[in-house]
Amino acid sequence: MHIKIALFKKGKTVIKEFLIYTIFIIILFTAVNLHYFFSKNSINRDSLTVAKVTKITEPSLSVGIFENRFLYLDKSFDNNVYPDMMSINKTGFVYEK
Amino acid sequence: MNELFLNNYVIVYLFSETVLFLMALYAFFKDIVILKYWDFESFSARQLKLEKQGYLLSTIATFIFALKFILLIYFVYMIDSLSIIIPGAMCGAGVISANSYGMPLLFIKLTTIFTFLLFLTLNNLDLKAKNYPLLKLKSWVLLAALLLIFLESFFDLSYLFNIDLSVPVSCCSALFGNLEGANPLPFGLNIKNLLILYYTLYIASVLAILLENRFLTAFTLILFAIISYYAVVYFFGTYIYQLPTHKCPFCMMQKEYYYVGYLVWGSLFIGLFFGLIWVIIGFLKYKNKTAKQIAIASISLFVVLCSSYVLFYYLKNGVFL
Amino acid sequence: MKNNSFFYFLTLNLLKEKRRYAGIVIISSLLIFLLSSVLFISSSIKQTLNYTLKAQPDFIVQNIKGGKVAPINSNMVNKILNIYGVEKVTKRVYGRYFFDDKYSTLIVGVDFLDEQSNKNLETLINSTDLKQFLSKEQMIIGQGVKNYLKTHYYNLEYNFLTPDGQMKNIKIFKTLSSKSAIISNDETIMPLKSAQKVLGLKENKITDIALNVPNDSEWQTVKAKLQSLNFNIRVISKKDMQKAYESLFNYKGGLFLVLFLIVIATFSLLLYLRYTLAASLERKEIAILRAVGWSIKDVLKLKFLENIFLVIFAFILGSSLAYIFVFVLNAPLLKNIFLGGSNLTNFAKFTPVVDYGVLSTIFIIFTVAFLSSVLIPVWKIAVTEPKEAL
Amino acid sequence: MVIIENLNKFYEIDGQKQYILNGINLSVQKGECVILKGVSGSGKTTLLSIIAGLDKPSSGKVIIDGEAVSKLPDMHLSKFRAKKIGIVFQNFNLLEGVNLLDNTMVPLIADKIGLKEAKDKALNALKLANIEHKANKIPSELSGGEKQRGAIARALVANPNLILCDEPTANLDRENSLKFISALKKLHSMGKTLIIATHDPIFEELDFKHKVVEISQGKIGFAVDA
Repeated sequence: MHIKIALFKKGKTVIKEFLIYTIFIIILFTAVNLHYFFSKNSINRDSLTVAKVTKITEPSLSVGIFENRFLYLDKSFDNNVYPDMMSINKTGFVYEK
Repeated sequence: MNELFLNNYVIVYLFSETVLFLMALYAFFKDIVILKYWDFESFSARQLKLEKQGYLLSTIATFIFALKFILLIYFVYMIDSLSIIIPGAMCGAGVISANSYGMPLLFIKLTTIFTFLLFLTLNNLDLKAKNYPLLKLKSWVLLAALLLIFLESFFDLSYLFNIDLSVPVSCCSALFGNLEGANPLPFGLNIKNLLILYYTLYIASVLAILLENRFLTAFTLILFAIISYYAVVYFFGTYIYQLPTHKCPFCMMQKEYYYVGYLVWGSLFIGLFFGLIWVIIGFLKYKNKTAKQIAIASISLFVVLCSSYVLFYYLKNGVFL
Repeated sequence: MKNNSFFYFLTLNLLKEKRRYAGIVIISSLLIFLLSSVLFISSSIKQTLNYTLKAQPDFIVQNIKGGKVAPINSNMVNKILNIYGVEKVTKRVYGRYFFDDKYSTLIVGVDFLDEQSNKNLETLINSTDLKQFLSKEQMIIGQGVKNYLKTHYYNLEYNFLTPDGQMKNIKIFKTLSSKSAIISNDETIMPLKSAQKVLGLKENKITDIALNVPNDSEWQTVKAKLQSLNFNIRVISKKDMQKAYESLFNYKGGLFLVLFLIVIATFSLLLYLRYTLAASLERKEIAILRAVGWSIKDVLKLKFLENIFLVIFAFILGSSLAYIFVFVLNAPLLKNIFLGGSNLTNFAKFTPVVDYGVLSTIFIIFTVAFLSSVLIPVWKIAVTEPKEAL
Repeated sequence: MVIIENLNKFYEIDGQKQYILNGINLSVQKGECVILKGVSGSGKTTLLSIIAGLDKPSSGKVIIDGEAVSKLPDMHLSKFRAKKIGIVFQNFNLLEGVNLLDNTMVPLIADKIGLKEAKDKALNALKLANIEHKANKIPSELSGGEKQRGAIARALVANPNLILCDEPTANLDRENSLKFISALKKLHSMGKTLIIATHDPIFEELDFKHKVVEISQGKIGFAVDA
């Protein structure tokens, strides 16, 4: 039923099916790590260059309602229960109308 | 209730702590039943049930211990990451001192982990013997550990609920920096004497363990841990940061210093814990070579790690800070 | 490995019950996939914003009228320059231009005569093209803007309608890479003068003023001095922004996490029930193991390791797939939760960020839920009386 | 080898003690072959399971090789069972979906043994039970007699001195029963102590038994030295 194959060392055996799953996971994991290793920061650098030119770093949100992009500065106290929380009608908490 | 409770780390931390609290509560009642009704000589159905429940308790204890250990690291990481939200804080030192619950909480966490480790060691010895000789003792230790969990949960909530995001906290330079005229070191030591004491205590602890003198080991190890705290904060830390004015036990856990703080404090506490466990089980007439070896290896790693920062700084720059 | 017969038996056991575990692994990885995707996106955006904060001026000075930002006189620049310790004072002109009542672009005016901007511009477009760019009135647009203009057949230029009713024709010079779209998707970069015209600002009016203070310890003093320049001045510091970004995305991540906790609680309950049910099926098998000499501890170890295997397998599978979904496929569907979907289509590419904090968060939440819900059923099955084998 | 002293097993139902075993005293020497006879429900299976440490007595003592097994904590009892006692069950009790070789290995695994060594030992045990040619078959592909031999191999794998059989021939035809008996003979010649609980008359013809113990209503009716 289960075929055992020798792995690496003599006398050490692993069930083939298990080996397949393990190798699959290892390949997936390695691929992700390689992608991460080669692509990290390349995207960031582009953003940084643009930000250096414009001197504006806010995220480019596709927000429906027009709002001043410095939303977070409106220190509004319109939520009496939780005055410390950002008010939900202004933060882009829900972007659509 | 504030913005803190929408932070990912805080949510996950509280969730995990709640689950562990519930498990501890369950284990607590089971443990009391065992303490009350345990009778090894009996053949009754209840006794058989209790013997089985002993395994449940040790499973829960192992589970809680493993998670508490991970959660301690997570907690420190969380505290560090909260420093962005909390005004005035530059690192975990500021956040932990945001209110008076912080430091005791950290201390309780360490004690809890130690107590669980002690329970697991006793449990292991107990199961190896043929007549459960340590059952009462280990059950009491477990009871203490579970009570510590309840205490910790209380402090957890008190701590997090009492952080006021509108009040700035002090940063580490204000907490640990040289105060005008006041000497922060204990027993009126200066840095030179502190270092002499540090190395002397290290050698004394290792010798005491090797000579199997348990009273001396306990005494020197505890003293060594206290002195080490000051030595790291006020001397070795400055070499890790390469800045004579930067005195902080928390910043070294940040990415800029390659998270070395976890290794520094981790090796110290692991050494201390295993040393003390060796002492305690020694009084119960058990020998545990592994605990002894871990204790020596761990505090040696700690000392070598700290000293090497100083050494490498000297080799690189030719001067001391 | 001295213990590898145990490991062998463990894998044998896992594969034997493959069907039973497959469902658990699939649901687990799906949950992990969802949670990791969301947290990966939020941490990636946060990281990008924090990274670009390097380019953010230390302070921004704005003129407030009726609680809203109003244009500020450009002669304020000279006043600010008089403050000691202040450096790189720059005029900023920006504002929203609405193509229609729904779609808008952020117009940013850049002073190309300024040496600093010029140098950065060189890296943005090739230096050989720079002269050509400056020779005419031209603009650089973001991916989202390009996409919108293209659907309206504006491939080479666009006629802006200024507030005083005039047409302003500007040629499109270049499109910004979608790699920078997190911040540049709806941006249009043009010369300062053109921007002033499009936004309807007079020549001596600008939107706000940015400045740097190299010495951190001067920040408080400089801030106070800026405040005292005029009563209706608002000063925003870099730190305020950092905090705002932090909480903006924490908020969403946190909210999602709370919802997720409810899901995971349900999952735990199902898992508990399933394992309790499985325990009755497995009784015979465990009783055999116990009868041939396995102790309770051995069975506990076997069952726990089985579950730890499942958790690790599901975790790696779920989080790797989430990584591919977010950073290779750019998170279709899910992206809009964070970036919004009602303005220009966002072409943002997420910077791959694997944050240990995020990973351990996912791992802890999942492991705690999973293992704690199977703990008691597993114990119950491990203490099966061996006499049941008879 | 096995000494049973005043062994009782009862359940309390409504305050009344229902005895399953009542005051059993028995001693078995090393190398002996003992047949526990009795009708179903006479308590012989319970006695066997108490000797094997699968069940706990309500009072009394079972001493095997100088060790009082009935009061041992689980960890020790299990280890003891793995090393010193081999059990052959009535319904064979092989793990489903696991091939015979792996099934035979099971008692060794808990003892932290290398895989190669475990497989070698299992193969040896299968040879001893004349079933090594079916080592890669799973139980559902085997006949009753083959399963029985697999069960013997598993009982032998850790080389125990005491082999307990619970109604070993109940699920076998006459031909296979005879084969089983010849296997028992082989074990007996190897010097193993055998205790067999059965009500199969085929064991009457056994030529190497030392003792026949009849159990009825939880008591030893009579014991005959053969």
